[in-house]
This record gives sequence, structure tokens and C-alpha cells, in this order.
Amino acid sequence: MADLKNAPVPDAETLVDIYRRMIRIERNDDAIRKTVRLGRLTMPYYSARGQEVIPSTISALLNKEDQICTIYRGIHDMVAKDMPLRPLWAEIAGRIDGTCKGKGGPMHLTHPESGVMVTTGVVGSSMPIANGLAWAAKLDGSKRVAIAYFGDGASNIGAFHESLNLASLWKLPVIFVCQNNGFAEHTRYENATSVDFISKRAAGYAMPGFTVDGNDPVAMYAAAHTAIARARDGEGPTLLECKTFRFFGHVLGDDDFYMTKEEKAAAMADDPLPKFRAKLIADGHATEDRLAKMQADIEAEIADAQEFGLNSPFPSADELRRDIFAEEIPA
Amino acid sequence: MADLKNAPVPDAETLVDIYRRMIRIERNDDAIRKTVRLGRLTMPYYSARGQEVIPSTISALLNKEDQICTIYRGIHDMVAKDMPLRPLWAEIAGRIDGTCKGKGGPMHLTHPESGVMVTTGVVGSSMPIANGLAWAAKLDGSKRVAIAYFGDGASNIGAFHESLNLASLWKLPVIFVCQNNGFAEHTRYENATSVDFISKRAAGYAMPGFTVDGNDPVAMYAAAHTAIARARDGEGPTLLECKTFRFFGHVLGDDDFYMTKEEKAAAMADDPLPKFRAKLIADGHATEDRLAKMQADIEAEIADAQEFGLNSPFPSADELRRDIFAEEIPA
Amino acid sequence: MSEMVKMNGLQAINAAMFEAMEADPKVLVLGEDIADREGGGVTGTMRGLSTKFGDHRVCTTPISEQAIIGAAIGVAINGYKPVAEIMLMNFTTVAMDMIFNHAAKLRFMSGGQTSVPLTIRTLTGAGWQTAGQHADHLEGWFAHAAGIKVVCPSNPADYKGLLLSCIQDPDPCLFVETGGTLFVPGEVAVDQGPIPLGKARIVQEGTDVTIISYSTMMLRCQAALAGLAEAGISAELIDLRTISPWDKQAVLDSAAKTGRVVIVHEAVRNFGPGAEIAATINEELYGQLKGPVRRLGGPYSPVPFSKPLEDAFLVTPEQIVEAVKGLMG
Amino acid sequence: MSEMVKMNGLQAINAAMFEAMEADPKVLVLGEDIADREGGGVTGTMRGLSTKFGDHRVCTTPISEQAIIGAAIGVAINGYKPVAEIMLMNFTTVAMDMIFNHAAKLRFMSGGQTSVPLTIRTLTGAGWQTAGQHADHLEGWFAHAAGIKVVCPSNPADYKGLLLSCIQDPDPCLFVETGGTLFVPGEVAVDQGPIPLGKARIVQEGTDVTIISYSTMMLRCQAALAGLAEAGISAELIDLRTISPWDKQAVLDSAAKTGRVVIVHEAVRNFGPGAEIAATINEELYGQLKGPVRRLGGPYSPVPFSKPLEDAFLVTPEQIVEAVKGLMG
Ligand SMILES: Cc1ncc(C[n+]2csc(CCOP(=O)(O)OP(=O)(O)O)c2C)c(N)n1
Ligand SMILES: Cc1ncc(C[n+]2csc(CCOP(=O)(O)OP(=O)(O)O)c2C)c(N)n1
Ligand SMILES: [Mg+2]
Ligand SMILES: [Mg+2]
Repeated sequence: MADLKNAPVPDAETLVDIYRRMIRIERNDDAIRKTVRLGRLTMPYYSARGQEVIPSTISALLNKEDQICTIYRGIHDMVAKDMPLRPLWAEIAGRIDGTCKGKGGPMHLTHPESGVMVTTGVVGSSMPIANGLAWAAKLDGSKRVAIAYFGDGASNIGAFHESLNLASLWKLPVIFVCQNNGFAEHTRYENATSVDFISKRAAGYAMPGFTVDGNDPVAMYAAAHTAIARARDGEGPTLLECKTFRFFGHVLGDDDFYMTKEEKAAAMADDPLPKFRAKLIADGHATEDRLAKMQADIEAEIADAQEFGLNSPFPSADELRRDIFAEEIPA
Repeated sequence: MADLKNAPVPDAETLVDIYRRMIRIERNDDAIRKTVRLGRLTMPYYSARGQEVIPSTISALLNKEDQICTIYRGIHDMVAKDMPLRPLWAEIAGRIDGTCKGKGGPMHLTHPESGVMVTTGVVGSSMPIANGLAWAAKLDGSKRVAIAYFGDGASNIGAFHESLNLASLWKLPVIFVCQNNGFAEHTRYENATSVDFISKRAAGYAMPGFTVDGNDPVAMYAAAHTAIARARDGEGPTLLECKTFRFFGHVLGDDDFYMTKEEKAAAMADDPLPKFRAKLIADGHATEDRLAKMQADIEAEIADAQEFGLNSPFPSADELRRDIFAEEIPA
Repeated sequence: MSEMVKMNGLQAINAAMFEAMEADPKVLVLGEDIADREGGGVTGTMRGLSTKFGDHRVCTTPISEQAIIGAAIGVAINGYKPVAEIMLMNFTTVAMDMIFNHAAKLRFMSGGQTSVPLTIRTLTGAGWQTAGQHADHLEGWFAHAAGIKVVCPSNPADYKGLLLSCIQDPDPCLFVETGGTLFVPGEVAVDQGPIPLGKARIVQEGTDVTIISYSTMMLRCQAALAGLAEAGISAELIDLRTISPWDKQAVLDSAAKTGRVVIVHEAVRNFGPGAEIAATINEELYGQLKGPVRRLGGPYSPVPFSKPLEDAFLVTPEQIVEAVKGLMG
Repeated sequence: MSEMVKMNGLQAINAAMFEAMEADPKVLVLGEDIADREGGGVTGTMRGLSTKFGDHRVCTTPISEQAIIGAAIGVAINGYKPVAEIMLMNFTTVAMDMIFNHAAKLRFMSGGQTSVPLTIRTLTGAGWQTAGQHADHLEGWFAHAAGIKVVCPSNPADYKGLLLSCIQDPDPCLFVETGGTLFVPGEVAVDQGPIPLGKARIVQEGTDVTIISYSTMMLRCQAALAGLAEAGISAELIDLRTISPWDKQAVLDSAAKTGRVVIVHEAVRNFGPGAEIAATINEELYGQLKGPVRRLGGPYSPVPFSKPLEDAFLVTPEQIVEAVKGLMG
């Protein structure tokens, strides 16, 4: 089975690209949180602040046509996958110019052009569908891979088991990426999960499984590269458990009573974003100027997207009869 | 974690008791098959002929108040658990004197007095409910254990995963007994199960898991004893994968085209029943006479039960309004 | 009349749970996030229970809905009275085998030997922009399933009284909480006891038209009453409270009296619960009605995210008034 | 008229599958036991497909209904047309999240960007003494779910034509096979092509009463026709064929003509599909009917095992005749 010892190390440009994705996620998340708090967005918001490294590193290894299936806490996965921000903002604002015409909202953002195929609000349900995306890749004779993103809590639901078994059996080009942030809503990992490492479950499907520091781009790169290469080479699926932390609780407004102040503070102090930025500069991979310029460009992109989204018109009530089926439902 | 090295060996009387249960299962199965073939029973019948050792050995280690949750292929599990045969026969004949007044039939035989709490026709569904039986045992402060019987095919469904995780987390006194007969309906083990040994999945729940020869009473005894002792001692659940074979296909009438003649013949030649009988005598644990007498008594019990069952009256149509709820549904 | 206190549905549920657990040591609670460590449930309705009654009676579970209902069934068969939470009604779909094929059927399939005194609490309802997978009203599915009762409270007193009844009931009950009603305060008798299942409540008597509803739509029906009164229409408003078994007698008596019926629910109109009620009224009161039984319900669509669409998805008080006026002809 | 051949439903399904797979390389099959190695499905309807089209297009799966429908959804989103089998309708409960929350809703929730051209084949029906967990008619649940079509054939020609349409349909379809109809031979045109979804079939024209049914109960309605003719009653018999969307126009036209309606299905009567049809007829044809719309369906009970009980569970031709006579007054 695969191991990570000989996995490649990301070069400077890849590292900068990972950082670019991370900062785009973080700036966008910040803008969304501010807008929600101002009451200008009225959705429930599941921030993934703190989890940027995982999809940023994976996406740096993906092609545009590779596909992902993600969850309610998934906007970081989409932004990492280069989803354009204008239709994203219009969607979370419930507008007609949204990716889903405002019908899906933040929990169901979809953008096939960027490879964002399904976003689900049901825990565990990204995995069975990602198998199907991977099956199509295989039938197409392509080298495409599919990513199933899900949380640690989702690793305890039946769909996880059925999906990993089928993927292994059919050698599907899918990577099961568990973003283990230590909590499922308010429930601590150890109060819901009987095993110390979710990656140990992979052995039950004769599948390689790795636990990696999901806040470390180099470790993530090694694991993701190995898994993606395996998938592209027709060797089948991999389970990646990526340890991380969410800074803004389960849903915006959640007051974090279920964790200790110390663990929260420690996690925040370990924020991967400034750490990685500092390291990029220290290692000479990027200059302060380059990163500042990058950030300014991203902020401009976000400001434009926000402006666009919040000014797009709402859909008309007729939309309730459209997209149920291919044909419109008669009034 | 538990291992089987120091597990106890069954004494002579226990071995004879296991044999008694086995022959009661086999004689009863034979009688049912004959009666079905004569058209005097009209049910679908899932014979467990060949799988006698598993529940016989386990039941020799259980008390009356221990509880089981089994499946459509489960009459052997019930007979092993000393379920009386008269109401069993009346039930499979659909009569009012059946355990379930004829309403449940062979796939839903229930007899709480014998500890047969639930029989399900849905693959995998014995496990979540067995957890609840075990939870009650724990809440009662009793030493009772619960057994979940299921097949190899069932180990691929979501309920398996959820159940094992919860049982391990809550340290429930439940034993997950997978009767791995190598086939799920017509599908071979390896075409549905990604891992070579189902017992390997136990590690994913920090639970001990063993693969044993389910046709060998001594091996079964060691594993079952270990698992049951663990459960009674409050140490939590165990997964037992018991390898066996079913001699009459998935459902009576099934023509076995999906297996090779050779493997079928080899399995039949390895029939645990005559082998064990011969060994009991050879080892001096029982005389030919004793076993013959035992068999004759059992045959008489079965003949009586059959007579009783097939002559019991059918339920009246009013029964469609009873037992939906505690109160009768008004006509 | 006994002393009244003001509380909302959340508090009423919490009060019912405390009373039920105190009165009967067999009452248990299980579900995601429900111990105090986790906040006593996402809406806080189970708050205080684990601290008071212990972690063995109030158990936070993994996200494993099949395991939740399975454990509840097994423990119930052994004489316990579990109150299991499925966080949202849409997630009953992952536990549907356990609920429908097992909980609802075990009494029958065992010929009455086993029973499953299980209460499943769940939450639903549109209006919170939670979109397509968090707001469906599926009570009609469960009403179509023999062996499980379906209870849909609309106000704090009913939340308390009906929950107490569900817990005491010897059979499985689905107890449907709605975001639209849980936060609305109301008067509850300090000694509010169990309210019988299967009995509707006449909220307002009237002679011209019978309006039948339950859950959140009750509030919209109540909001429509002023408009109807203004128009000189005397409306009788019935809160079904229990969808299965539903109170046929109360409904038929009222419909026979007024001769006009409007049924209002949030569930999708097509093949929804209103169809059964309408079909029954038409069948039983053939020739005695003054107009067709009207049904108002959700359009044939998933619940949309966008606020204006979500608003359009829900029946409004104005539409209820319109429907009644249409009947008055 | 084209040449006819005699075949049963099993053969008709098999023929449809061969044609669909030959015509379109995007058509796939998945389910338990469905490759030839396993016998081409428990009823043999998929026989020959894996041999002819290969194991990559015809895939036997583990017993993992969520994974089956999930894989089918994912592949469908990418332009394939999977035909997924859920062996029995009762097992749709373990895949209900995938079917209801995902397959049915993805087109809407994605604003039309993705579609799920998935056909789910499943089998059900009482009469085989398979008891409480193997015979339920749950089509009413799916009809209440926006975004999935529900198709219930009753004869070989419809099995073929409707299955071809389901496979070609750009949206998810639930195709319900029944033990009571699959084995009954009938005439099928050699060139039988797709039969449009949503269109009922008038099986017999008549002027006194409209009988509406589908699936196995169609055969019992047909068996009732002789008795009705004998009694001098001219019955119009409608096979709905598609339950959702159902053919309102055909039903209303017929009901308006005859003024009397009896609806017959095997599904439990309470909150069953017949309620929607009855409620709609009453609403649309208020004042034009000559009697109440009658509904015959399963009692409020799980399906029983015992033969006499199972017989009593099912509506009989005699009961249909009785119901019609009752309406004739
Ligand atoms: C089947 C199901 N059960 C319950 C929920 C409610 N719920 C939403 S998110 C969540 C926690 C999930 O935790 P995890 O998988 O760790 O992901 P995270 O939110 O931490 O990213 C729960 C219980 C749901 N959406 N689906
Ligand atoms: C959820 C579900 N899916 C499919 C079936 C149909 N079915 C009945 S038995 C069976 C095979 C089960 O195989 P296994 O678990 O190995 O048990 P065995 O029959 O070999 O004892 C299948 C697929 C079912 N009963 N339940
Ligand atoms: Mg988490
Ligand atoms: Mg097997």
C-alpha cells in the first residue's frame, strides 16, 4: 500500500499558489461574516475559517475538470477550486445571478464549470455521490478524480461505510477527505467516534488511510499528491484524515461554550494563515510585496463580487415552477 | 485487547449440549424443508442448514434472559436459543397459535420468553436494535448480553458501521456475530466486500474482532466465550466473523448456479454435523446410544410441533385491526 | 382554572421532559448534542436533563440516525421509554428503515408480544432560509405508515401536553416541532398534564366555514381570522394537533355544521395530508357541503433558499382569507 | 398495427433494457445481484445485459442502497443514464436520503445546472407471504416529493414502454414493478417504443362509473369488469400508469362524464395516493358528481404473513363491484 515517505515536496510557485487560495478563502470568509453580521446576508453561515490549508493544497493539485462534492461547511472548498466569486455572492444573497439562481443558497452552491458538482447539507451524503462522479471519470476513460469533502462527525454515519467499501471494490478515482476539526456541532470527537484516528478505518476497506496535519501545507501536499496520483493511476481511493480546527464554531453566532478557552486560544494562536505567510517570506518563496499585492487583488475581487451579488435582482416566484423537472411545471 | 489464546475449552457436557442444539436445528430444518416442498407450508424459506455450529455454540454460553436479534435466515438461531417448536411451527404456518399469531411469519419470528426479541427481513437491521437490547441490559444493571446475528453481505451496509461505532463508544454488552457463508443472495463475498476479513473492520471502532471457523465448535466456543465474558464484564462489544456455508442456497428453490459444483461439494463433504457427531463418540464424550436417543426425542418434539402448527386455526380478519397499536383500530 | 404561566414551546418541551423523567425512571433521552456538555440540544430543549438525571439516561450520540433509532427501539422493547431526537425532519430519511420497517411494525409483526413506546422528536419548517434539505414537512409520509402516531403541536400548552402523552403512549409517536411555533410564547397551565392524542382542538367556533390546520400554519390561520371577521365571515378554526390518528369526528361535525372547508398545511399540497382529510370529508358528507373542500399547501417544489421564493412557498394569511371568500361565493 | 408478441413483464423489462443499452452507450445498470454471474437480478430482468454490454456498464453492487443511489446520482450528473435497482420497495427506506434529499432535488437546488437522469427500479406487492417488510406500496411517499416521477405499470406493454421513457427522461423516475403483474403475459408490439409518462390509459370505456387504478390492482379491477357488466353497469376503467405527475385531464374528463368514481390501490388507504385523486376530483368537479368518490385501499396495517390475513389485506374484485354498486344507488 501507498505510504507518504517518498511523496513529493511542493515547489515555491506551488506553495505561493496554495497561499493564494488560502488568502482568497480567508478574505472571502471575512467579508461574508461581516456582511452577515450587518444583516445584509440572511443565511445560516458555517464558516470554515481555520481550515483553509486542506482544500487549498488539494486544489493546487487538481485540474479544472476534476470534481468535488462538498458540504454546508464548504465555501472554502469551492473558493479553493477557483469558483468565481460573483455568482457565489449572488447565490448566498439569494439572487437570480447566483450560481443556482438563489434557489440553493450557501448549503447547496453548485458550479459544474469549476467542478463544484454537489453541495449537500446532509451529514455524510457527499461521499456516495462523489463515488458516482468518480465512476463517471472512469467510464469516460479520463484521468479525472473526484474529491469527497466531509467532517469528522460524518465519519460515523452509514453512508461513510457504504461509500468507502464501494469505492475500494470498484477502484474508483475518489479521495475521501475528512476535515477533522475535532467537533461535530457541539460534540467533541471522542464523544462520538470510537477510534482515535479516523484513518484507521481505511484498513476495513483495504484502502490506504493517512492522518495528516491539515494545517501544514507541506504535509497536506504529500498526502494529497499521493492520493491523487493513486486515483489518476487507477489504483483506487484513499482516505485522508486532515486535522484542523474551526475558528468560528459550528454556525455563526455559536458561542463556543463546549470547548475550553485554552484550547480555543491555542488553536487560534496556531492560525495556519499568518504562519504560512511568514514562512513563505522567510524561505524566500515570495516577497512581502508580492503577497500584499496578491491580497489587494483578492480584496478587490471580493469587493466587486459582493457588490455584484448584493445588487443582483431576486428571482421571481415563477422560479418555484422551474427546475423541478426539465420542463416547467404548469402554473 | 482480548485475544483467544487463553480462552477456555468446552467440557464434555457442553460439547454434547452444543451437539443437541445442532441436531435440533438440523432435524427441524429438514422437517421444514420437506413440509415446504410438499406445499403444506407456503412461506419463503431461507434455510441455514450448514450454519448450525455458530448459534449452537453461542447459545450454550447464553442464559435464558440473554437476548438475540436475528434475521430472515435465523430459525437456527432461535432453535439454538431453545425457542419452543410448537409456536414456531404454528407461526411459520401462519396460524393463530404461532408466536406472532401468524402475523409475522418466518422472517419476523419473535419470542421474548426465549430471548428472541426481534427478527428482521432487512439486511443489516439486526445490529442497531441489538444495541438497544444491550443498552437496556446495562441500564437494568444486569449481566445480560445481546447478540446481533447477521450475514457477510450485511457487513457492507451503513447500519453495520453506525452500530459498531455506537456499541464501542457506549461499551454495550453486545456481540456482533457475522455468519459469513460466503454469499449474499447470489453475490460472492469478494464481489461485494472490499476487505479479506470482515473482522478487520473491528479495529475501526477500537473493538476486538476475530475470524473463526464457524463450523468448529471448539474454535467457536473460544471466541464466543471471550466475547460474552467481555460483554458481561462491562468491557464492551466484540465482532465475531464466523466462516461457514449454507447448503440450500439463498432461498429454498434457488439452484446454486452462482457457485461451482466443486466448492459446493467440498462444503457439503465438510458438513459439520456428522463430523462433530463422530468426534463426540470418538473422543468418548457421548455414546452412539445417547446421541441416537437424543435425536429420537428431538424428532418426536418436531413431529408434535409440526402436527400442532399445521392444525392450529388461521387468525381471523379482525387481526388486521389488532396489534397495530395497543388499542384495537375501530372497525 | 389553574394558574397560568407564560412560556414558549422550547420551555414547554423542556418542562415536559423534566416532569416525564422525574415521574418515570424508564424515560430516557438520546440524540445528537443533547447532553448539557453540548448545550442540551441545538434548540436547548433538553437543557438541564443530563445534569439532573445523569449521562446514562440522557445520551449524546454520534451522527448516526439509524443507530439512534435502533438503540431506542431495542431499549423500548425492554420496557424503557426513550425520547429520541432526529435533529431535523429531513434526516428522518436516513433512519427511515428503522422508523418505518421496525419501530412502527414490531408490535404487529410480533403479534403483540413486543411494543415500542418510543417518542421521536424532530424539527422542521421553512422560513429560516435553510433551503432544500432542512425544512420539509413529511408528516404525511408517517401518517401513511401504519403503527406510528404523528403529532404536530402549534402552541406551548400543546407542546407540553402532547409531548407528555407521546412519552406515555405505548406505541411509537413522531413529535414534530416547528421553527415557526417553538419560539412563540403562550399561556400554559402550571399543572398542564397530558393532552390526549388523536383529539383536535376547536380554536375558534364559527358557522360559515371550517378551517383545518396544524403546526406553523395554525398561526397563519389565526392571523387570517381578523380579516375574515372583518368580512363578516364566521370561521371555525380547528387545530388537528394529531395527524395520525386524526380526529375525524371533530372535523366531520364541524364541516357538517358549516358546510365549507379549507385545509391549510405547510407540507407540499400534492399527495399531502390535506388530501386525506378532504377526501374523507367529501366521502362522508357527500351532498351536505356548500362548496368544494379547498386545500392550501406548499407548491410542488423543494423548499427554496432565496427569501422572496421562500415567502412565496408558504401559504399566507391573505391566501387563506382569499380561499375562504372564494367559498362564500 | 404492428406485429404483436406474447411476453410477460419480466421479458418486457428485459427487452426494454436491451434496447435502451444498445441505443445509448450512456445507459448503465447497477444493483444487487444484477450481473449474469449472479443471475441477472433476483427476478432475472437484467439477464444477459452484463454479458452483452460488459461489467463496466452492468455492475453488481454490495448490499449498500445508499451507495447504489449515490453512485447513480454522481454518474447521472455527469451525463450517464443509470438504471439502479433497489431490490424491494421497502428497502428504498435505507436510501431515502439519497432519493429524496438528493436525486429529487439537485436540479432545483442547483438552479437547473445539474440534472439526475436516473431510473430507480424497485419491486413490491403483497400476495407472496413475504410479510411486513417486503411488500409495501410506498408510491404515495414519492408522489409527495417534488422532483421525482413515479411510474406504476400494470402490463407487459407498459412495462416496456414506460421503462424506455423513464430511462430517456432527463429527471429521476421511480419505476415500480409488482409481483402481481410481472408474471402475467400480454401482447406487446414488436416495435413497442416509449410510452409517454404522465398519460393514463383508458382500458375500457364506459358511461356509469369511472374506476381508477394502477399496478396489481388494475388486474383486480379488470376482474371486476365482468361482474359489473352482468349487473348492467357500464364502467370506464382507467390505468393511471404514472402516479406523479398523474393524468388529471384524463381522470377529470372521465369523472365528469360518468359522475361516479371509485379509486383502487394496494397502498394503505389512509393518506394514500387515492386521497389526492379523490380530493382533486371533488374540488374540480364540485356539484357535477352523482355520488361520493370512493377509495379502496389497504387497511391501516402492516402487510400480514398469514395467507387468510394477506388475502383480507388486498382489495378483491368483489369489493370493487360492491363499491360501484353502492354508488349506483
Ligand atoms: C444526517 C444528518 N444528521 C444531522 C445533521 C445536523 N448537523 C449538521 S452539521 C452537523 C455536525 C457535523 O460535524 P462534522 O461532520 O464534524 O463537520 P463540521 O461541521 O465539523 O465541518 C450535524 C450534526 C445533518 N445535517 N445531517
Ligand atoms: C436493505 C436490504 N437490501 C436488500 C435485501 C435483499 N436481501 C435479502 S437477503 C440478502 C443477502 C444477504 O446476505 P448476507 O448478509 O450474507 O446473509 P445470508 O443471506 O447469506 O445469510 C439480500 C440482498 C434486504 N433484505 N435488505
Ligand atoms: Mg467536525
Ligand atoms: Mg451470506
